Amino acid sequence: MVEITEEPIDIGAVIASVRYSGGGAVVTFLGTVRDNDEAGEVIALEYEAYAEMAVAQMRGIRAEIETRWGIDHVAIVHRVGRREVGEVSVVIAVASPHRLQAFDACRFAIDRIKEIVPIWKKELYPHGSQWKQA
Amino acid sequence: MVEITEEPIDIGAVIASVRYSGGGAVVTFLGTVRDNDEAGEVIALEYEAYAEMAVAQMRGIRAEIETRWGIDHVAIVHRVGRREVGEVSVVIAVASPHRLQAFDACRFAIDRIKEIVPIWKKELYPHGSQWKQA
Amino acid sequence: MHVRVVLFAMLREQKGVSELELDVAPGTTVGGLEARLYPSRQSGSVPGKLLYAVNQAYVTRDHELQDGDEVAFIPPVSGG
Amino acid sequence: MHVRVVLFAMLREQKGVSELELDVAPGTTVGGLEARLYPSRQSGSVPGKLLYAVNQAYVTRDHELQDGDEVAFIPPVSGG
Repeated sequence: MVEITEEPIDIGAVIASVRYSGGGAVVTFLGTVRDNDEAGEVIALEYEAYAEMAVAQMRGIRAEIETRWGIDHVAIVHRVGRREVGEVSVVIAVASPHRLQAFDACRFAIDRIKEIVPIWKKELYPHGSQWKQA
Repeated sequence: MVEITEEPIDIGAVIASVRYSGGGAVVTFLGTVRDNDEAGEVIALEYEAYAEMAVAQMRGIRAEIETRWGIDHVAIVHRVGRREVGEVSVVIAVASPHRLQAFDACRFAIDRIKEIVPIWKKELYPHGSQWKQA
Repeated sequence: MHVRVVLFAMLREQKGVSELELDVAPGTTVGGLEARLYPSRQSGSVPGKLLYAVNQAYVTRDHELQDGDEVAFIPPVSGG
Repeated sequence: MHVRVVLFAMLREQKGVSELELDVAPGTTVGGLEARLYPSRQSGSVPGKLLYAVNQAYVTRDHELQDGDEVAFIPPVSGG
């Protein structure tokens, strides 16, 4: 499962999509909207994606994980649009036989998303807003 | 949330229990019953716990995480009894402002569970069974 | 020849549109197109460091455009 | 004085019960109680390395028992 969506992410469905009988370890990362950042209080985020390319890049991350760890049970779903504090913006799930690889691959996935996937967020403050640059 | 239970674990409820508005990163570990181990094909596991002490030890792990990372949004639920291949035996959820700490704390939690929490599993094979030692 | 430029985030807001249709000379590179669209970068309006994509894959600045290409200038990404 | 021993996993199966009630002399240590219950360890029946818990907290082998204690011999754990 690799998706960019405007709809709420069904966390259970993302996790279910990677589970298999040989995958004893399932590591999941949820990114949620925090109420603060370096710039201070945050009231919401606006996510914008170059959707087709973002999906292609996320598929590329899955391929990198398969090459590095031999893990082919990886799901990545990123939600876009205006997201309020506490809402889930991204869900990554990785299943593998052993937990260390699952942790490493899941951490790699979120790191890479922040490096190469064309998604941008604008932080909305009580007064003003700003596109986050890295 | 820290529990030993015979009932199916509600993964969504465990995750929900750690989420808060400052916790932008939520890392979850699910342990599920694999269909194989060093000894070969596994058809099911039987988990047994020293329940009161196991809960006390899991609370201790939460305290260790608070000391090491300052993270106080940690849930650990372990299921016991006979578990078939693919069933979830343990769910750990950790929420923190930043993802690296959430990954490290979650990994620490499952490592420590395997070291100090009095829970045992018997592997059931097509022919025979064996208590797993370590 | 003809290319389509797709704009996102601050670049979209700055131009006030999410797509531009442009005629370019054969042999035009991505970097050449950038220089045409952003002749002088005003402080804050365009990030210092852009990446480039053609037909939804990253390319380098010297990549030559083809007729019908979809070109994107990618500001620093911030998903997650 | 009186202690209760709780048994788990292979130790429970080996004794065929999950609890034992025992009278012990004052000053008896956890290690002393272990020696009484497991005078000779048969290969495979008892793991080589046990940990000890009294009233649901780990203790060392030389820990002295008190009347009413709940004692557990903890085989290598394997949760997760």
